Amino acid sequence: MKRKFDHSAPSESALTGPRYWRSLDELTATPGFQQHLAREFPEGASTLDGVDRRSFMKLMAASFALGGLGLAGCRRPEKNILPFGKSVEGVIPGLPQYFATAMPLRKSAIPLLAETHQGRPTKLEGNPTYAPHGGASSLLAQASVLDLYDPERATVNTSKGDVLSAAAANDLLAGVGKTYAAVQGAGLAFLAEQSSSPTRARLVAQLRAKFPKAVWSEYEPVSDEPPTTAARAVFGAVVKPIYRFAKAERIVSLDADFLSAESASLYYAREFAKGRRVTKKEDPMNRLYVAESALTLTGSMADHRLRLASSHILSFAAALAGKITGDAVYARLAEGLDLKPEWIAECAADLAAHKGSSLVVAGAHQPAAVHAIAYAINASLGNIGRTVDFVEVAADESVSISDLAKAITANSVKTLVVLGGNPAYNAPAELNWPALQKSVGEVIRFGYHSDETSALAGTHLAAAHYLESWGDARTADGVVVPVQPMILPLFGGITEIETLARILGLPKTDGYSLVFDTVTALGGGDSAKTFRRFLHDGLLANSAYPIVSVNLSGRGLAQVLGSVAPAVGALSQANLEVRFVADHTMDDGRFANNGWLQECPDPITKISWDNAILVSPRLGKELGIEPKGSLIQVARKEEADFTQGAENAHVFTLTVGGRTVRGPVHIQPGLSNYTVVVALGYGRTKSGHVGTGAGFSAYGLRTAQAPAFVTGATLVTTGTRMKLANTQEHWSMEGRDLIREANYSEYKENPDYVREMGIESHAPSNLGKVGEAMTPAQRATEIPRGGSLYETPKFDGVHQWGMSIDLNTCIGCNACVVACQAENNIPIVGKDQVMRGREMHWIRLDRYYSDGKADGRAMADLFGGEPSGNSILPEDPQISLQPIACAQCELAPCEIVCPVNATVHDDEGLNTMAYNRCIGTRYCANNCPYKVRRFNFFDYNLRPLDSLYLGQLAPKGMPELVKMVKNPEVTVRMRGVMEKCTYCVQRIQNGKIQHKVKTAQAGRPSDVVVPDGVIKTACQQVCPVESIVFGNILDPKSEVSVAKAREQDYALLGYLNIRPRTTYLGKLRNPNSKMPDYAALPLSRIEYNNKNHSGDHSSSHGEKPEKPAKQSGGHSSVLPGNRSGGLS
Amino acid sequence: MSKIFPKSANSLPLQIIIYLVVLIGIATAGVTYYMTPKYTRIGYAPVQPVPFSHEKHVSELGMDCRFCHSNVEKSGHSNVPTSQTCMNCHNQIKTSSPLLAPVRESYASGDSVPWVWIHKTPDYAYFNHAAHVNRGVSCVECHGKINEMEVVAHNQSLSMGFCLECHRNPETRVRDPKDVYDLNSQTIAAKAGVEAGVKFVHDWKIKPPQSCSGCHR
Amino acid sequence: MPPSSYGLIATFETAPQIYQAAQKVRDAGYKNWDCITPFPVHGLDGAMGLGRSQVPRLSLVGGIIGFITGMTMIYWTGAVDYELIVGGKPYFSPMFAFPISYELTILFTAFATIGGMFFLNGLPMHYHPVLKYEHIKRGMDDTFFIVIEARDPRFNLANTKALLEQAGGKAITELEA
Amino acid sequence: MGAHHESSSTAPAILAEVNPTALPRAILVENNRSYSWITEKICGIIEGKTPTWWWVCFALACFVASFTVAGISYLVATGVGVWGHANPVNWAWDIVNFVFWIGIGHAGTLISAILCLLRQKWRTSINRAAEAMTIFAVVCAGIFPVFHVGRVWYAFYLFPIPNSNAIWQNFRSPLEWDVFAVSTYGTVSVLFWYVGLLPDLAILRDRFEAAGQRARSFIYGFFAMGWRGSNRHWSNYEMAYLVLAGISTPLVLSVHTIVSFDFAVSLLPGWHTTIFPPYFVAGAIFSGFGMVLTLMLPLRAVYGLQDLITQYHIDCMCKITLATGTIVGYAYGMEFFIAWYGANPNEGFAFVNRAFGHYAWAYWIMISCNVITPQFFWFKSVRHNTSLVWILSIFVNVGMWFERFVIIVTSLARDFLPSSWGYYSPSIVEIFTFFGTFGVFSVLFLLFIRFLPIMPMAELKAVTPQADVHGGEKH
Repeated sequence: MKRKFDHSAPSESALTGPRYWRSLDELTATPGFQQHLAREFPEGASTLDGVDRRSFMKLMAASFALGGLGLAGCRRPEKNILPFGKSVEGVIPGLPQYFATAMPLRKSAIPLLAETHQGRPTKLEGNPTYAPHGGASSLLAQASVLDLYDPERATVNTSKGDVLSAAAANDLLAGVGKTYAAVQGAGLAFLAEQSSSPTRARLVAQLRAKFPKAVWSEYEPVSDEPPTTAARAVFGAVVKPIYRFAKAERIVSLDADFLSAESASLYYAREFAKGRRVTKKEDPMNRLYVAESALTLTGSMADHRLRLASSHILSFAAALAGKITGDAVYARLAEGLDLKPEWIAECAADLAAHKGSSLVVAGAHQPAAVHAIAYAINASLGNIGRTVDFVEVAADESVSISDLAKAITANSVKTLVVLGGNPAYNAPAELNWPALQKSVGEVIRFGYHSDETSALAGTHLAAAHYLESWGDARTADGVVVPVQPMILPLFGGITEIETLARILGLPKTDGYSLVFDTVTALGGGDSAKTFRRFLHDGLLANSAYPIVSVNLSGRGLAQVLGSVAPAVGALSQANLEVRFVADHTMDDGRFANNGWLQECPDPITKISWDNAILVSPRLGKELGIEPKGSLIQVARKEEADFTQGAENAHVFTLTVGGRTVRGPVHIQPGLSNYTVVVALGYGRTKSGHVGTGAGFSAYGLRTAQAPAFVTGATLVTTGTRMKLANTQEHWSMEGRDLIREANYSEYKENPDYVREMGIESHAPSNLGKVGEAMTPAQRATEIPRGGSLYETPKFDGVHQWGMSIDLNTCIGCNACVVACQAENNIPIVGKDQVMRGREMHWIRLDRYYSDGKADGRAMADLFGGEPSGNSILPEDPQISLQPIACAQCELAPCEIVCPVNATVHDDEGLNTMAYNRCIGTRYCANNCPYKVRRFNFFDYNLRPLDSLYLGQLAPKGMPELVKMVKNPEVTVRMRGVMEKCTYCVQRIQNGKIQHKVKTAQAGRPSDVVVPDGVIKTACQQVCPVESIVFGNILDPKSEVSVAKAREQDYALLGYLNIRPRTTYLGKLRNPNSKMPDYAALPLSRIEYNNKNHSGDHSSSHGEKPEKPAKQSGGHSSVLPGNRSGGLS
Repeated sequence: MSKIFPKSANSLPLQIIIYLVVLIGIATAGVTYYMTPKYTRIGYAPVQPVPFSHEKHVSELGMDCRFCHSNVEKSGHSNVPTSQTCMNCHNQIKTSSPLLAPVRESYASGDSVPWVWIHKTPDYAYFNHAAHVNRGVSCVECHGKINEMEVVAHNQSLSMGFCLECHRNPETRVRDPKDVYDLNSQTIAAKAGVEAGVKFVHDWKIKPPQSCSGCHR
Repeated sequence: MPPSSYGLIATFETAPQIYQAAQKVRDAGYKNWDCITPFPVHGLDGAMGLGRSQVPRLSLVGGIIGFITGMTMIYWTGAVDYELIVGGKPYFSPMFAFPISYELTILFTAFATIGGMFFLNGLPMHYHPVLKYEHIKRGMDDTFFIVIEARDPRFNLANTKALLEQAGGKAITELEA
Repeated sequence: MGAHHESSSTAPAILAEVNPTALPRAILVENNRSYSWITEKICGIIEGKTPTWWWVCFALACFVASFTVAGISYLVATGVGVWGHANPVNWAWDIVNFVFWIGIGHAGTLISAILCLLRQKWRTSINRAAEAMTIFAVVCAGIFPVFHVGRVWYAFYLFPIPNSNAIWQNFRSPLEWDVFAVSTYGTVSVLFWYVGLLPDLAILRDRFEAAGQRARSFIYGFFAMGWRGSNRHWSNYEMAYLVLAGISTPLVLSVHTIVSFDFAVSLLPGWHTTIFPPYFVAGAIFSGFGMVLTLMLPLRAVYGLQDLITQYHIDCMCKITLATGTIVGYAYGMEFFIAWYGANPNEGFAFVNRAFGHYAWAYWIMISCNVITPQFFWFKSVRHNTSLVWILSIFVNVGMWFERFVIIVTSLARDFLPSSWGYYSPSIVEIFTFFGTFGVFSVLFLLFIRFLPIMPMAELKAVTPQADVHGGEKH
């Protein structure tokens, strides 16, 4: 299936592109297209579908008519097949092509393979040639393809409101170049985003040469890489660290969210998982200490988590360093740090015991001093060269936006060229950028959207999407990767490098030749060959940043430490710390108009379409917004008031340094008590229908001095409420056996602890004696009867599909959610519908907190006595994450109840779903214990989301542009049908067919079994930590069979005897028994025991930590083979 | 008394029943005729922009299906040839035939020739040509004797029932792989008896899907 | 007596009267005769010498057909025509086929019963000589009649009339066919 | 002939041999009324000129019914989303109302069928109206399952019609069982009702003819099928009626059993319960009699039918309500016991949550209406206070609606995975739609009492003393 194409001859498709896309340019001019922008959709403007319409997309509404007949009334609706006039090289209608490209973001890029259907990129995958990512990709990369087809992207160049032709735009740029060449660029200023593109670097260098007096400044609202200043100070070299988590057995994170917020997170997460994964009890397992103020994904994986204000991290780091190095230089900074000394002592001891195999990581947003200390600790632990390498990077010679601002105020800027970014929205508050920008005579803005900044700019140049562009970039570790166009610019946009080249007045200004020159220069050798290879592999060999050996200069360190003061001011309700974080989905706001990302819930808060002011439960109580429980708390109290299922948040104003923003408050367990966390990237005012007005902008509080956190803030209620679209109403597992956890120590003694949990552990096996004796493969085909009344028909397929999800490595990054959305044409439904609980995601991540307090004594609340734990909100919970999609149950409860056979099993164990047969009784969804079935309550694909309730009166049809992102291999579902995950059945079918075709043509027709790993589900393919494994369980050597054979394998709700094909691998925690916050059992496990066994029993857990397994109900008498729910 | 109901009234109920029966019969027939592919599709032979004769090209000139439908073996879609494909020959022969004007224009301008789409399955049904032609299912099974058609006509209902019938007993339908594109060839069963067909199905591990996932996604 | 005569009709005021009258007519050995009553007079069947109704037999047949229909339909669709694995349940099982077969049993029984009743009663028959009798209206209301048809072998205008009078019948009239 | 005296004269002769326990003879038609009085009284309603109040009520009912029409039209045009449904509560008012109305219907069949078999003569005065109620209730019930589906235009997929897709229904699905059960129930109820109407239609035919209203005479006459009160017909007729009564009884039990299977067959905690069939049937009878009282008492007052619907009737109905209500109460308790005894934490939670969770209010409304209300019927004084009985009957209806709500919604809202827990509240659309069904019901019922005999005259006459062929001297 996966084939990497050499890009067809650049001269042809790079410069002219496939002929038939011209039609799109014409389309943009048609009134029809203008209507799109006015959210009116003309009926199937067929100018677009170059190839036959069916391969274009499968819009199910087209089958609206009765039982497979054409439109009612007319017997034979006439449709046309439109083949190309001229054959297009390499394009086979019906077969996707794969091209290597990359998604640049700030100082790094993610190498990708783009899947294109007749020239339409529809899905992006990680490029497996780039080993560090191993074919994985990220949430943002998955969603970025949607931006390409954003109907509200900038489609024309404008100058003072009127349209500017491409030619005119070029003249304009050339003109700028000519004018300023004369004066050496005096009065010319550039404000650009950070970039890793070698070509841009080259052009900027030329720019400096040609316009020595011009100002080149770069600005990024959020930093995802450690400041080089720290390294320069302590090592005297311009280097940045690359961490080798796989080699680290003990990891300390100093407010660092290295699993999701750093430029190399994809690589880090993957490496971290390697050290985390435990497949047999001999395997080692890394231990993660985290000290952080917000609750990040990294924090949720922590074995020991210290809730500490970001401003106190410096002192903490100093204290830790002091303990480890015994150096007195840190003492001054560590003063007044208020926490259990054992915490630091034991943590330090643990690190010291792992010299060379430990690692201390500081968050990119922390000041240089913290990084310096971290480097020092790593140095003294002998980690440098082992668990952390330092690579040489180019020095950053750009000036800061603040300096640019000074220049502007000094009136020394006549022409300002804003390349990308969105300063009017996200520049530091004290600069008052909009006014500044207006004060500049000529502002040329080059941007993808016509946004806040464009509104204030005289000229706007429409940028091309990276999938339309020729370009290059570097990965976090410096490997040069190509950015290839998959499609001719839909709206004739140009790229950043082209813009610069035109200002420079270079002879060749087209992206292709610019990149060609750069790369061939870098790569050397026969330029044509080098470049072909570069495009084919999707990377340039041996182009990574060189690893340099560094040695710590004590003097430099002392200087850095001396330059900072201990900042351990006591925080309180009156003196809050505000922590600004890049939003998990919006990043710094650049993805605000991306519906997939807006609807994708935050992995921790589970809020979509909004950001919120996150406060700790304690602060919440002090602010008087503790949600009221019910008289008798039969389940844990929710962390927010839910009125009719939607979170009803209190709106507060957050004030710091005289600046104020207004936003809803959400109580977030696990925060440092007096740190409030606000996510950036929301509150866009000019973004488009999706992004505008979602959430509030926190940039209003942010200054250049304190971009990441600031103290001295206060929260004041406005007395008003607002509804938030929170996709998970209840946060507690209620002591149920959903996520089965154990400590590493327990696991080593008792690897199959998962079988001693759950109702099935009390009962005789569902499989019966016979079934227990069978091999997994036999179980999958025979379907042992067990105690059932019925004999199940055999599953006689040559494959039996199954999936295994390792809860121990899942970091909850949500990449699978959006990957699934992109692959399966899953619609977004909008905030209003999400609030009603109608989100359509086929795979979701359940996030649970546990504090060991859930108990069955609900009545205690009523009849006095000590109140039950149910009425308490946890301040310092453990987090458990669980991805849930349709588990393809062998004895599927949903199938039994469907009256029309719309969902039945196939012989390969798939729980299929025939949309065209479904009449929408929703009975299946009721009977699904996992609640993974999704119902199309409205025509989400056909009607604008803001007029769903208008019924037939609402405008009908999807913008052609949005249709283009749909996967032609998957039906687009209409109103009134149920949908759900089918293990990407389209990939399975195409995989099988491709294999059969191959073998038949190779004369081995009887070889019909697809080799393991050829077929990957979308969620599996994207997963950075490889926790999702899918394959054929008939093959005992397949990855999935191996995973399922592990002791920690269990079926969720296995006692129901529904025999899910997706099973989970139990979660492990690796706490240090010497630490003050050590718990002998995972807290969720304690809750499980409290709920399921007598009180005295549960209390005994604390006392006998050494053999906790036996405590969980003494079910030593379970059948040896008793797999929960049987299938493994 | 009882003027309302004359003697004749006694036969009234019987008549009503007869009328009803007839009415229902007509309704059923109507639905079957107007709503089932068996009648809506079969025999559909629209006028094409270019009167292309498969009869001439295949039977007389002996061209292979794959000459024009070049991707049928590789792709799920059997591609309709581009104008370029036509011109490969027709820039030598019949270069000035008025009938071919649309093709020449298309080749010149690059715009498509609007061929009328005949063999149409619903959008939610995913038929894959490669999977069939590579595994012993001949074109003729679904398209009929195209090679003898002056004007292409819809030959089979292509309804789900039609697909299932073959998927349920492939042994009677499979052909020797080298006969697949020979529309006059016989099925293995017809040549050497059903046992041979059964053997072929067994050797090739042919197991046509009968559950939803086979065709619906 | 004009050939067009259908028979004689006699009026009775109360239930007991017709009860006894019926017994007399029965004993006189008439076959083609009938009682017209506003409601089912209890015991009159016996008095008329009617046997047990045949309706239940038809009902039984209907019921059996219904049950078989249900079972065979479910068996054929699920286990013969199109075998689909649904929730791991067998292609056919009398267990899950039972509810529907049961309902069909009842449905078909009802059809057979009512159909049978109409059939045995020779209904619908909107036109009938008896209905032309000007006082028949009261027969639906509060009066009782005995009709003896002319085609009865024992029918003899004089004797029959006498019999009816003697049985207590009033307003004995001749009905034209 | 002793047995004959004891046995009901509506019951055919053959039952005479089976000598049932003698019941205390109550006077079923007071003041020794004559046959023609009965005829006049009942036909009078139809022949008389339409009273103004009828027009008022009819207009009102039509207005209310329009809410359902509007609600349904909007639903079909827009999508199920206009209702309050969402994951995890995919069924709510739609199915609640369906079960509610079906349950109401059951009393009708029960009165006419079971009481007929048990020879409860007191049924005669109310069975016609009760059967009508059944049919109209089934109509209202049918609206919901049909229109709650996402693509109602494909609802014909539910019926085994040969099709070019060669695919059939899933006969394992309780919903498919419902399709057959409910349609059978509707059909049989209509037939049963119609058979009962035959003789009365004949009466009307003749009376209208006599009154010279040929048109109406023709219509009634057409449906009377030429009935002429022949005793040979009566004998088949009664046998058929008896058979129908005989099959209607298991039918009514099976229908609600199958309705309860919709839940019992699933695996949801709170649904997955073997006690459902008997408990649902009892509940149905309970609610049904509640509705009969709610309808008959006003009717009785308006038309002055005190002589036909006697205190004895009301007494009997109250007692049945009491009995079934207590059974239902027992079922509630037993559910909790089994949940505890089964030691399945999820089951246990489901029930504790019902009583004390987010929907506790609904649960306690249910308990007070269904368990406490009927207990008043222990007291004769209450049973004899018509207006009080009427009020209590309303409470019963409310309570039974809430029972279905509690079972369906609370179980769905809090099931296996806390992550998917939610809270359902209805949208205005479904509230209106449900409200409207009362209008639909009233429209039909008003038409019925206007144009059809609300009581079976023949049967009434048969239970009068003078109907006894031996002069009724036994009384």
